[in-house]
Parts: sequence; C-alpha cells; structure tokens
Amino acid sequence: MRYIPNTPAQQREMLATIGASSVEDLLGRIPPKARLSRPLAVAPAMAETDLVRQLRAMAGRNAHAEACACFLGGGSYDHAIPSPINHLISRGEFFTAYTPYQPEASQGTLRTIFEYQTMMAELTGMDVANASIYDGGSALAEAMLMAAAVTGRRVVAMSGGVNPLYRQVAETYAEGPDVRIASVPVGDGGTDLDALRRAVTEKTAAVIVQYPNFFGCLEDVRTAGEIAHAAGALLVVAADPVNLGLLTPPGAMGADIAVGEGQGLGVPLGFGGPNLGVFACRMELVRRMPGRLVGQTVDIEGRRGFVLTLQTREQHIRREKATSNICTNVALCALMATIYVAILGKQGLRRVGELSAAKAHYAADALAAVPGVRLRYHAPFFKEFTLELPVSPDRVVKRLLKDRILAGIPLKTFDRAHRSALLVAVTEQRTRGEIDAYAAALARAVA
Amino acid sequence: MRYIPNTPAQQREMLATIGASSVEDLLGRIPPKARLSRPLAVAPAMAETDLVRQLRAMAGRNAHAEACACFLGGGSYDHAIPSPINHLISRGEFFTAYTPYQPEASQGTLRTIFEYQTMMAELTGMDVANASIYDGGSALAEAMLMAAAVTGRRVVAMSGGVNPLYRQVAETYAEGPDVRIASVPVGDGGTDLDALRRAVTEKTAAVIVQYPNFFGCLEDVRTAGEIAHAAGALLVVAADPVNLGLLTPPGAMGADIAVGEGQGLGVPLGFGGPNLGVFACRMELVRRMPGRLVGQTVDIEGRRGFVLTLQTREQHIRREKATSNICTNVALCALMATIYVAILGKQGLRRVGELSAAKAHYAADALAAVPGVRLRYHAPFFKEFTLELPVSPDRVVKRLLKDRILAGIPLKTFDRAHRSALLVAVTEQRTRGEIDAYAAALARAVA
Amino acid sequence: MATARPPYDKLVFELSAPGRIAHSLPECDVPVGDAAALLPREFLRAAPAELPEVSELDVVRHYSRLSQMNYGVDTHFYPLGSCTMKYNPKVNEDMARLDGFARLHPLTPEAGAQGALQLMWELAQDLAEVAGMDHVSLQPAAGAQGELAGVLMIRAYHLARGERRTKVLVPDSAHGTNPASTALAGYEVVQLRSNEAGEVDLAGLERHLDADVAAFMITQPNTLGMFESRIHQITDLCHARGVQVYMDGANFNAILGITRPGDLGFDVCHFNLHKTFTTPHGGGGPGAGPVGVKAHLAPFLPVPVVVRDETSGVFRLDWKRPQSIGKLQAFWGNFGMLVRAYTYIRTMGPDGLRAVADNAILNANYVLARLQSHYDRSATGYCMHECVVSARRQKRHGVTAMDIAKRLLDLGFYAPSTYFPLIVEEALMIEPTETESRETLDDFCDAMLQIAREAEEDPKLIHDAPVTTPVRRLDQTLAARQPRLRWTPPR
Amino acid sequence: MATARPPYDKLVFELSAPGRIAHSLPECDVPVGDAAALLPREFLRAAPAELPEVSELDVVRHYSRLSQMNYGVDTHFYPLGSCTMKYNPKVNEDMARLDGFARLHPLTPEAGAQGALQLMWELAQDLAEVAGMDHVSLQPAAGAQGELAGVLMIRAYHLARGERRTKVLVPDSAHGTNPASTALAGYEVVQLRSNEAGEVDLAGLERHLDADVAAFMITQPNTLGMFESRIHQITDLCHARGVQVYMDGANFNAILGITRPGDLGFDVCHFNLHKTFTTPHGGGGPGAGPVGVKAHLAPFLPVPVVVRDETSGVFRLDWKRPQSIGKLQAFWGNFGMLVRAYTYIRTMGPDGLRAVADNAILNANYVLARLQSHYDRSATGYCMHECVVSARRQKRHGVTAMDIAKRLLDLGFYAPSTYFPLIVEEALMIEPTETESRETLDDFCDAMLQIAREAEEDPKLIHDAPVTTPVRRLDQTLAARQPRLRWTPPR
Ligand SMILES: Cc1ncc(COP(=O)(O)O)c(C=O)c1O
Ligand SMILES: Cc1ncc(COP(=O)(O)O)c(C=O)c1O
Repeated sequence: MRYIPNTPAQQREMLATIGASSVEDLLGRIPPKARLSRPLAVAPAMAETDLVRQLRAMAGRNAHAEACACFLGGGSYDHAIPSPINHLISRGEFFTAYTPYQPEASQGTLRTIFEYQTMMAELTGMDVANASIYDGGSALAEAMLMAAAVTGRRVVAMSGGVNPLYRQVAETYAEGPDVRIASVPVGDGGTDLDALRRAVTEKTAAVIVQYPNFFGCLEDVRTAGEIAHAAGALLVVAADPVNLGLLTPPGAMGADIAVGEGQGLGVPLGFGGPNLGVFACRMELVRRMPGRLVGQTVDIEGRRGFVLTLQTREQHIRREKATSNICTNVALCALMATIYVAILGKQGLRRVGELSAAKAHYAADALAAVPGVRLRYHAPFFKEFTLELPVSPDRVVKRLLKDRILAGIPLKTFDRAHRSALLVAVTEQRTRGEIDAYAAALARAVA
Repeated sequence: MRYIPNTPAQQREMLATIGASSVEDLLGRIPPKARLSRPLAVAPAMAETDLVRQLRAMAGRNAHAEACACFLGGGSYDHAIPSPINHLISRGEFFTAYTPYQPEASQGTLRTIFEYQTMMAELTGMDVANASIYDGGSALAEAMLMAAAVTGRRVVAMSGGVNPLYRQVAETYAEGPDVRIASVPVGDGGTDLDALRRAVTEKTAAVIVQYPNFFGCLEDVRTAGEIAHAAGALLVVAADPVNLGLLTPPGAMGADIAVGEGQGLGVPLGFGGPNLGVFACRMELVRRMPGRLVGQTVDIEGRRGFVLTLQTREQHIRREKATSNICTNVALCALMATIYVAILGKQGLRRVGELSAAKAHYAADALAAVPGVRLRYHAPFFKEFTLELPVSPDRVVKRLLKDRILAGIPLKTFDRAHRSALLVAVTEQRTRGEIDAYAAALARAVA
Repeated sequence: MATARPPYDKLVFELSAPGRIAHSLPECDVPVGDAAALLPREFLRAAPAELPEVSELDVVRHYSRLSQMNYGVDTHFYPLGSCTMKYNPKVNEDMARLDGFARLHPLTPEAGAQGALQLMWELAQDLAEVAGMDHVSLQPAAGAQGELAGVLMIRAYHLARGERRTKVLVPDSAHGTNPASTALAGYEVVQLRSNEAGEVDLAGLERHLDADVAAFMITQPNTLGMFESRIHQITDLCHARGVQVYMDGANFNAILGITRPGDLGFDVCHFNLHKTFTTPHGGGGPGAGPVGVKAHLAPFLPVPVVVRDETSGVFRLDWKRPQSIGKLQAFWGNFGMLVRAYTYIRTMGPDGLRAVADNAILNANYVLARLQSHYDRSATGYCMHECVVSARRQKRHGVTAMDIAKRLLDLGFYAPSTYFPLIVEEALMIEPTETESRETLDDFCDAMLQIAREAEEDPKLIHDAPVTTPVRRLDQTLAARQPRLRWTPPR
Repeated sequence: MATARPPYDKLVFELSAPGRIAHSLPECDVPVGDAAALLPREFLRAAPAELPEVSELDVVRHYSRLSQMNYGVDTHFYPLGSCTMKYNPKVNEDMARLDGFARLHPLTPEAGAQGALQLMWELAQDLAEVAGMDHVSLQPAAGAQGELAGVLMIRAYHLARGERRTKVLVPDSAHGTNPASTALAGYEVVQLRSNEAGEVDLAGLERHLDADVAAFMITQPNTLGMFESRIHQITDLCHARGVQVYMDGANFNAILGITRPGDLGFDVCHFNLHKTFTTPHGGGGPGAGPVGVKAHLAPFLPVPVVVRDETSGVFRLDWKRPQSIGKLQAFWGNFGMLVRAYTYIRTMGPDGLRAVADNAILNANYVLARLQSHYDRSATGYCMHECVVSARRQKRHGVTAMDIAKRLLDLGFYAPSTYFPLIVEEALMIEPTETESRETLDDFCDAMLQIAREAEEDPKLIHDAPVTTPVRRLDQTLAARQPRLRWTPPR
C-alpha cells in the first residue's frame, strides 16, 4: 500500500515496543458485538492506471465549459482563470497545511489571508473582510443571523431578487434561531421598493438585496439602504466581487454587511463547489462577525508578523456562544482569489467587468432579436440577463446542448411563475462567434 | 506586457540614471544599415484565453496515447508515469534553476543528480553514470567517440540490431572525428556473431550492440563482449533502463560503456523529446567520460554536500580538448527518472518488466495467430517484437488508426528489406482488452 | 546546526507599481459601446479599487516565497491531533483537475452531468457502507456544517412526531463546533461532565436524559483518542428515552472497517473528508462534511438528493422532498473534494481502508509508548488513532504545552494540537496518522524526549523557541487590542 | 536579521525500508506464465538492483524538501550572465502538458500528428524570420548541438564545393562550447585574440583568414555584452575569403526585433530556446538549440525536415535529403520545449518581442550605471542585455569574484556568472533580463555596493559567506581527488 509506509517487520517491532502482540490487542476496548465481521462492501482496490482511466471516462461524460460554450450563471460563472493560480496554490506548503494555529510556521498562509482580507475590503468597499465562509449562500445566511444578533430583532426583509438558492440556505439557517424571512417582490427586474417600505418595520433586523440581482438587473441599493436604516435595520448586500472592479461597491451604497460568492475570482466551476463565501462588514460590527480573522502584529524581535486574532468570537473558544459554528472554511479558494486579484489587478479586474458587460449586452441584443424571444425586464443589467422564450426553455436547453451550447438556466425550477424564462450569463471568455452561433441555434430551436 | 514589469515612468527614471534619453540611445553601436526597419513578421500577440483555445485545438488533432491504444516503441515507450513526478518536478526551485554552478544554493539539484547517478549505475550494473546526455541516440554516439578516444582507434563495429535512428546520429557524430562505422548484420533476430568476429580487428575501437535490440530481441551480449575484448576493443551496450529492473544488466555481461534512452523512466512521450540519454561506464574510464558529474564532499563545517566535479573533462574548462561539447543536458528529465525509480523502487521496476514481458508475449501470440501474420524472428524477445504482415504495414497502420489503435512501426522507412515488417511494443499499460481488440482489427485489416 | 536564510517580508501591495500588469485579456470583439455607455453612471465605481499592480513574475515569486514560510504535510511531519494530517495523494489532484469535473457548471442540464452525478451517487453509497448508515448527504461544506445538518434533521424528526424537545447533551470534552452547531440549530446546550477516564459518565448521562433532551452528541473515539467502550449502553439508554444519538466522525480514521457508527447505535454521523479521506486542508479549507443518517431520518435530508433511476440507470437531483431541512450551501456540495475522496476510496479498497485504521492505531500507540516515560498520559489503556499527553510535569519547570509546541518547530516538526480537549491540563494531542513511517515517528519521539530533558536542564532554550522560523513568537495581545485587519498604504 | 531553519540531510536511499512501496501497478490480466517462464534464465537479473524502497509520502516529502535547498527564478533574482534566466511563463507549462502534445509518440503516423507538425513548421518559420535566415532546423537538443549542426553544415558545404578547409577561427572570449563543438566537427580551432575593447581584432582576423579557414564563429552581442559594431566589415572580410560566418545566438535576447543575424551577414546561427524563448532551465536542461541557415546551406540541414504540402496543406517529415548532415538525436527535436517557445512567441507578438530586447538592454545598462562607481567595467560605452564587471578592485582587499558571488547568496540573490569570459580578470557577468523589475534591480545593486564596502571594511564577512544556505563553502578539491560519484550503503 503506497500510502502506508510501515512494513510487516516494522509493525512487529512497533508492537513489541508497545508490548502488544498484534493490532488486534490494541482494539480490546471495542465491544466484540460492535466489530464489523466482514470486509467493507466497497469496490476492490484499483491500480492507478486503471482508476485514472475510469475517472477520465466519467469526467468525459460531462458537458463541461471546455467542450461547450457556457452561458450559465446563476451564482457560478465561467470567468477565465490565469495559469499561475493553479501552479501556486498547488505548492505543498500551501496545499497541505492546516489552519495557521502555529503562526510562526504558517506565515505564508497568514500573509495570503491578510492580503485577501484587504482585497475583499477594497472590492466591497467595507472596512473589514473575514478569511472566508463556505460559499455565497451560507455567507448570506450568516449575514442574516449576524444582523439579527446585532439588532436583537427576528425578522429580515429579503428581496425576491436574491438568488433563490441562497434564500433556501438562509431558510435553513433561520430555522434554529427562529428568524422569519419576509419576502419582497421584484417588479420590472428590480426590487419593488414600495413593497419594501411596507415590509420593513421596527422588528426588521435587516434588508437583504442582491446586486446585480439573480435576474442580472442592477438594484437601487441606496434606496433600499435608506429604507433599512430609517427603521434601524441593517442593509445586507450580496454581490459578486468580480463585478466590483467596475461597479460601485456596496460599501459606497450604505451596506452594513456585504457578502457574495467569490467563485468568479479564479475558483474553478467545479460543479458548484468548493466555492468562496466572501463576508465583509463595517468595523463597529467586527466582534459579531463569523469566521476567522488575520491581524498584523510583531514578534519578540519587533518584526512584522501575522496571527489569527479576535478568536473569542469563534467556536473553539466561545463554544455555544460563538458568533458562528464555522471552523474549516475555504482558505485555499481564498488563496486562488488572492492570486487572481493580484494578477488582474487594478486595471484588469475593471476590464473583466467591462468586457463581460459589453459581451452580455451584445448577446442580449442578438438573442432578443430572435423572433418570439424578448428580454424579460427593462431594468439595466450587467453580465447576466433574463430572456422570455416562446417555447419551453427546458426544450431549448436540451436542443442547444447538442450544438455544444450551454444556453442558460430555465427559471421554472425555482418558480413556476418563471415558466418561460431563461437566465443567460456572459463572461469575458465568450467570443462573438460563440454568441452569434448561440443566436442562430436559438432561432432554429424556437422556429 | 505581463512579462515585462517596468512601466514607462520607471523606464524614464532608469534612463535618467543611465544618462540616456531613450533606449534608442543605447543602441548607438549597432550600424544603422543593420537595423531592422520594420516589426518582425510574426503573428500578432494573442490573449491567454485565445491562445490556449488555439493550442488545445492543435493538440486535439494529434492521435495521442490517451486517445488511442499505443503499441508504438522503437525507442520511445508508453510506460505509466506515476502522478507525483509532475507535481514534484514542477516546483519552481527545481524547474527554474540553472546548472548548479553555485553549489551552496543548488544542493537540491545536486542531491537529485547524485541519486540519479547512483540509480543508473545500479540499473546498468556499471561503476559510474553521468548526469545525463541529450538522448539515447546522442549517448550512443558519445560512447562511440569515447571508445575511439580511449583506444586510439578509428573503427567501430555496430550491430544491425542497433536502433537505426541511433545509428544515424552516430554517423553524424562520426563525421568530424572521422570514425568509420562497420555494420554487422542481424541473423534470426540477433546479431550475427560470426559476422561480428570477422568484422572485429585490431583497428576496432568498440563493438556496439543494443539489448534488447531494435527488433525487440535479446542479444548474446556476453559473446559480443568476448569478441570485442579479445581484440582490445571496448564493448558498448545500448539498453533501455526500464528493462534493467528485470534483465541482466550490461555491466554483468562485459560492457565497458552502457548507454540508453531513459524516456521510459517517467518522461512523457512528448513527440520524441526531450528524452533522457543515460551514460555509464567503468570507473577506469571516468576521466574520458562526456557530460557532468556530481560528487560528494564536505563543507567547511564538515557537513555532507555535493558539487559538480571532474570538470576538467568539460568544455567550459577544456574547451576544444573537452571530452564532449555538451553543456546544457536534460537534468529535469533525469529528475523525472530519479523520482520514477524512487517510486517504482526495487520491486516495482522489476514488476514493470514482468508485466510488459507478459503482455508482449500474450500480444505476440494473439497477433501471430491472425491468418497470414507471423513473428519475423525466432530469437527470444522482451517487450517488443517484429511481425511479418501479408499486406503493406503502412496500410494496416492507417486502417487501425481509425479504430484508435496505434498498431506499430512499419520498418520499411528504415530499410527496404523490412518492407513487410511491423515493430510492435507492449508496455504494462496495455490491457488484455486493448490487445484483443488489436488482434481483431488486424484480422479485419489483413483479410 | 541550524542554518539561516534571508528573510522575506513583503505583502503583494508593496510590490505594486502604477501601470504594471500581470494579466492578459482579449480585445473586445463585439461592437457595443463601453461600459460607461451601457450602464447608468451611479452604478460605475467613482474611484478604482486599490488593488495591486504587479507583473506575473512578481506574483509567482511572491507567492512562492510566501509558501516557503509554511510547514505542510508535504514538507514536515504534522501531528496535529484531531485533524488527521495524513498524506494527500497527488493522483487525487490530477483527477479533481480533469476538465470534465473542474470545468463543469453546477446548473448544467442533468443529461450533461451524468458522470459527476454518478460519482456523487457512488460516493454516497460507499460512505453509507463505511458508516453503517442508510443514507448520506454530500452537501455539507465541512464537519461543522455536517453537524448543523445532522442536528437540524433530528430537530425536524422530533417536530414531525409532534415533540418539542429543547436540549442537546454534549460532553465537556467535545470539540467547539459541537456546542456551536447545536446552539445554531436552536437547542439549549447542556454540557456533560466526563468521568475521570475522560469517557461518558453513564450515571451523569442518565440523570440528564429527561423528556426535553432531543439528542446526545459524542465523538467516537472520543477526543482523548479513546474508544467509548460502553457505547451500546449509551445509545440504548438514549433510545429508550427517545433521544437521538449523534456521532462526530472527526475521528473516523480510527475505525475504518473495524466498527461502524450505525452498528454502534448512532442515528446520525458526519464525515470529514478532509481528514479521513485525504482531501487537502489547504491552509484551513475547503473540506467536505457529508452526513449519514438512519432510515427514520431520511425524509429530512437536505435537498437535492442524488438519485438513480433503477430502470434507466439515469442519475438526477431529487428536489421533491417536502420534509427536507432544505439547503446548506447554494449548490450540491464541495464536489472537488468529493472527487478526491472517491479517488482515494477506489485506490484503497476494503482491505486498504481497514489497513488505514490498523496503522493509524499502531502509530499512535507506538508514539504513546515511547513518550509515556516523560509525559503524563491523559487516559489508561491503549489509545486509538491519536493520543493525548499532558505537559503537567514540564509545567513544573515553567515549560507549557505551548512552549513545547514552539520548540518542536525548531526541531523540524509541526506541533501537536495544544489545550484540546479542555478537560486535560496542558494537553498535547498527537495524531501521527497511518501515512507516517516508523522512522519519522522515532525522530519525533526523540525530539519530544529531548525537549523533556531540556525542560529540566535548559528551559530558556524552549522559552526562546522558535528561532528557526521566519518570525519568532508573535504578540497576540497587540493583535487583539489594536486590530489591524487589512493592509493600508504607508502615509 | 537572517533566520535559521532546521537542516535536512537525507538521500532517498537513506529513507529505504525493505518491502516498503510507493508504486501501484495493475494485476497481470493476461494468461501467460511469468517472466522466468518467458525468458531464458541468463537474461534475468541474478540479484535485484539496489533501488530505494520508500512510500509515496517519503518521495513527496523528500523531493519537496530537496527543492527548498535550491534558488530558482521563481524564488530568487538569478542574474547569471549568458544564461538569460528570465521568467518562465506558467501557461507555457500548461500547453506543453496537453495530452495531445505530451502523450504523442514520435513515430505516430503523420496523419495522426498534424497538430504537432504544424506547430513545428510554424515555429521554424517564426525563428527564421526572427533571425533573418532562410531555413531553421528544430532538431538540435541544445545550443552546443546547434553549434555542432551548424559547423557540420559548413563543413558539408565546403566539401560539396570540393574544398577541404581545416580550420575554424574562434575568439578567445568565446564560450567553451564554441571551440568544443568546432573540434568535434573535425576542425582545428584557431583562437583569435580579442582587442583591448574585447571585440574582434579586425587586423588579427585578416591575418588569420587563409585558404584553410572554413568558418569564423563569434557571439553577437559578444560575451562582454557588447555589440560587435564592425560586424559588416567582419562578415564581408570573411565572405571575401570564402569563409562562412557562424553566430552563436546565446545572446539573442539583446537583438530581438532590433537586428537580425541574417542581415548582419551571418550564414548560420543557433538559438537557445531555454534562454531567449523562456523554456525552463530545469536545473541544467533540457533546452533546445534550433539552428538557422542561409539558403546555400539548406541542402545540408539535418533530416528529417518538417515540410508543408502547399496544395493539400498537409504537413510531413521530409527524409529525402541526400546532402543532409544526418541526425543529431533520435527523433525530431525537444518538442516539449518547442511547444513552450511557440506559446511564448504567440503571446508576445512582434511588439512584445521587440520590447523584450529594449527592456533587457535597459535593465543591463541600469545595473551597469549603478555599479560602475565601485566595480571596474570590462568595456566602454553602453552594453546590450548584460554587462561584465571586474572585481579587480575588490581583489586588492583579497575579495574575489567568487567571494562576492557567495556573499550575494546570503543577501538573497543568486550569483552572476563568474570568471567568464576568460579575457576579463575576476569577471562578474550580470544579466538581469527584461522580466525583472526596477525594484529588484535596485535591491541587487544595493547589495553589490554593500559588498564593495564590506570588501574594504569587513572582508571576513565575505570570506565566511555563505552562512544562510543549507551548506557552506564546499571542498571542491576533495571531491575531485577522491571522487565519490554514487551513494553506497554504509558498511
Ligand atoms: C472533533 C472535531 N469535531 C468537529 C470538527 C469540525 O470539523 P470542520 O473543521 O470540518 O468543520 C473538528 C475539526 O477540527 C474536530 O476535530
Ligand atoms: C555564449 C554561449 N554559447 C553557447 C552556450 C551553450 O548552449 P547550451 O548550454 O544550450 O548547449 C551557452 C550556454 O551557456 C552560452 O552562454
């Protein structure tokens, strides 16, 4: 067994040192009737060559973004991933280290997290960002609970423009703390602000909006913030940090907590996980924040160094009183994002936004020009938009898959009211050729 | 330009320090009429995403060993490459270092070469191995010249069983030093020893045989050695080190110099390069050896350390009197081989030989059972064998390529006398299923 | 004996030069106006984010240098107790990076994701078999989220039966996530005192098992690395009171193929694929925390559930589960980690998995046997996959568990877990794992014994440690008192 | 200021334990007897080769630890003159590892290798354009083999014209491979003394240009980093005597897009793709040394030549070249390196390549400008892509070029080339390359100036260097006197 080094001879010597005659002796405390009397019923061991062959075959059966033109979004985006990222995160010293509990032997990880926190604070326009939460959905849920804890209130007003998958996660997290989620409908692409006004009361802990929202539309975040703050509630904004190189950051629009799915920042699509939960807030709220934080300090010789800090918020110190139960986070995805942002930099990230927006608008025009197809909303959108199709979106998606086009996300799975809606995302990676081919295929499919 | 860091502002500051007003000023020594007055006519710069797309398309047009069952050999073999090799050689400290001229900052490279030298000496059964030569062909050529230098003679007797591609390289290298290569024919798969006796005279510097030879057959190396030594000539043996985990090493059969293509030791097929030229010899000959050598020594605190040694053989010291002109070698391929041998180890490398031999013999039976097809030679073979086909091997190869089978190497390209011969190699990676499918396809092709 | 290296003290922002770039982006190939023309002004950033401006070499060299400031399993023995820092096989990485997995969008039509769904389905089956459970959900992102899912399923189960139970019992030896997750699930956490052996105090348990108790959550083997031998009494006792029993599976490495939570009477357990099943820890994550349940809890599993149509053999996501606790993360789970765990299980097979547990236990007991002369044991008898010793004796010389940890860094080893479990004074929790050789264990034990001697003869040496790391001991108080949580440009 | 790290001093053989394995091989799935039954006894090893027996973690940890004992471009500034240690782009590595390239067998039928052949064909075209040559062979494995190929083509050319010329002229400033390759090609090497400026002495050249001279081989820019300004006189003079002129292209980084060997009158030149075109040096190789020639030498190019059928657009290997010098290695060239170079050229484009030369020259002159106050220059005027300074002044304090190199290691930089070219006393040959930033160059120059001060004030500090490396200065004499060239088990 290439992963188990000790040879039978060594095992015997070790048993002698222990004073046991066999490993069996060491298992004496396990009640006999608890013992498994047969080998586990899992497939027999495979040789590396055979196993690799099998897994390549399984992988080959998937319609991945290298083989198809991917217009899928909905919380996971096919942004280009610069080559150095995988090379650097794969270095064993990063890859096989644990949480930096011994800071002197973990400065590499600690420094990258400190850089990550800085980058996320810059992008979201907030004072402080944590070391990561599992994903955008759980980050939104944690923000909801944090707002409830901060305000001591039990209701949140959530826009219908929030990704329904995030909302489902929030509902799960709301169960225990008994937080009620009041829904605020979406009008012509954006949150219905009058409905929001009506929904917000002195019981409201937070107003939660997504920007751009699930349908791709840009929300009037400022007004939502004013409504929230007027009632003493917090404003929680979910935003994709990739977009924030170009878009006005939540922090500049009144957000108290900004969260988002950071997958677009160099993390592979990976069938939806692991992803990167970005979590940032105003400094006054930092001691209520979930997750790990890295801080700068000095060593006994006065040299700059970094440590995990403000840990009294965390489960390993505070146990049932912790701000969250999170322990393992997604540090390596945060490292991917850190390197991604370092590579794209001040100019590049903005350019990714410009290219995505331009191509998305070109695509929207081309697709909406197909007879019977139209844009569902008039609100301004960014890199994603919602189409209204004359035929079943499911059928269209199936049909275009044959042309190696991943056409979009039929929204009826999330809401029957969206029966004929198709959500289409366009990143800087999509070419004009791919977009034109999509339009042509769509025309055939709806004809 | 992401590979050129200095910004226009920095360039101006640097020019100021230099005391020049523009880079143009720095080019004053170049005669105007020598200056290129136009941009180079190469394709315009491509963005990373576009370029990757194009190269993936080019790569996709090749019938590679992942997409086809590869029965090709002839000096390059599809042995399995354990996963850790690529991860480890890709570490920047190995990958982007130069020849270890500053040993204190290069102990990593020096230690791996020292390990490599030890492994190659063990496998070939020789006293000492160098740090590598370009490939098996040039290693054989260097051995030929070394033998001439050692013996002061100008003729070598080369078996017809030596890979014709190696022989062509030897002929190129023989041109300058004016060494004559006398050919010794192959009988029923092995070198014609009577012909060899006749060919060897007191002018003969070396007898050169390959084992197993180009046709896959095992040679009577011992007798060839006796013939050589009786005439005061050296015995040079070319052997694939992968096989030497199982086969009797050249050193045990009288070789004075052992060379070989080490590609099978974890180096990718890579369309034939870079490969790994293995070069080993008896200790008495070491000062005539081409290429680099790493030796063990101590530092001023008495700690074990490693350095490049016996450099007075080399071009940077000896210039026109050097034993060879080689400078850059194939250190990284030697590192792949070092890690490969470390992983396969004492038992594994032997097992690779056993599996390859077993599958090759199964394949030989299965293919020779096809009506009209027969084994060309009766001599014992190892992992490669030569078939005699009733129809044009070229046609068969073309036909089977459609079934994603790389059937073998038609030998007529090397010698018209081999018009109907097909050279077939089988490694441990080939499955019984692939071999049976090959046999069935061959039956259809020759029917 | 130790050699020094030039220090590196840069942050990527400090490498920045205005206008320098490391990226390569395509030209805009569509004929539309620029963003300013496409988007209302108020949505466009007034000022650009202050991000680094560096070259690709700047990036590669910076992160390569930073990585060298870490210890990792690939470079050092990493006996961090409870974390199972075993070798992470490289072939797992190759498989996880295949385009068909790494480049697959989560919302790809199911017809285009059959390979991925099959892998998930098979992995869930295998984990269920390994745990002796009836169903497994792969969705939880880590152990803590597995705990939350498990406790929420227990909660839903009781509610479905019309029972409003309010409390969950957790031993004082439990990992912090246990009470944290339980509280997050809306339960009052009642801490159970462990007996002197560090095990569950049956009498105490019985006393606490009233009608308000929804569940009992324990770690098996427990956090002292000891197998709770009266486990059947425990689970029977709980079941008799209608109390569900949850097993924290962080220590699964100890029992693979030897015994199964399901057979021990547990109703729920989670796995840490990043511990037992070799997915890398990556400096803190990501991991994966699948949760397994008995049949009576299946209706409450998170949605969606990967199912296989028996007749067609087609795999799909089943969303129609009215009693489900809902979703834990936006998509289906940390798929990249699942690919690695699947690769590992197929590599090992039944005998290999059993050998993992045997060797993990052997290695831990070997270390314990070699150290017990100089370090106090926290429990008697053979341990399982890890052992917890106390630096009580060294403390008398003013040398704490933390001091010992720092000294180990200088001697070329990462440190054991310290001060966990809380019930052991000056705890050093050592988990060697099965992937370490006897030679490595001997080097480590020699170092531990050397430190024990140094504690008596030369404590200063230990208090000064570490001296071989890029920085020496760091001021934690300063960090917490004046939090500097982001880089700011020097003014 | 420097910190220490625990040393590691193992060889893989010293990790070995009998019976331990790191490999995984398939079961034998064919029904044939074992090797002993298939092969005559005398061909089977009597005793197994003494190879390591280790685990996969042993391997990964060992080589990870060893790698940390190196400096590389990815971790350190590496101003090794004449070696062009520029950044090696990571995307090149991804492309070279694509299955279609890395898993392609060299003897695949041409119909199944069109993508690879096209890449080679295009690369040869591009290199010909960059050099102003008519044809390029990609086969040579490295610069030295490119030299051999070039000189052999010159030889074949003369012979074809019935001329038996016997000598080749090489300046005393040439790299060692020049005379070595020339001698290997069967020529008598005549060393030409350089003039005081380190350039070709025209008068001396003219004196030596007799009817026996087959070729003149020079490096442009020369090994002092200076452009041979009278290059046209040189090539004209040679051609007037029927002498072919060979350019060693190791310094191509200096002239990309600025001037071309072909336009300077050279008949032959080689490239070092591992220098100018960013293929990694890998600790000593592999490289690639394509050779370019003018039309009159084309008939002698190595076989096979990649050609494209104009009508069908199909690529193939042309073997039918009766006057060819033959083959240099078994297959077609170091294809893996060719993929990287192709990726690089396509990434840069014409303007990018020109910017490479401009910035390489700018960086070298910047370093020279900053150092010339404390180090003697080897030549006057602006240098090209590298500069050679002399430690003559430091020598007076007993500090040699070698000492300075060692001290630089302690200050966090790899060393410049030392004692090359031979015509410069205590030579330090510094090549910054275009991929290094002004900040890095300043750090390096500051270190060099600090060392110059230390040479006067505290030479011992320098003589003791290096102290921050895994080992300190090594005993070269011992290594050569009692060669230990392989590991042997301790008896
Ligand atoms: C005993 C125990 N339980 C639970 C956890 C939490 O698991 P995770 O970090 O995957 O959330 C850990 C992790 O350290 C643990 O050791
Ligand atoms: C000037 C010069 N010529 C020739 C060579 C030899 O090239 P290679 O090492 O690729 O054989 C070198 C390499 O260092 C060199 O610097």
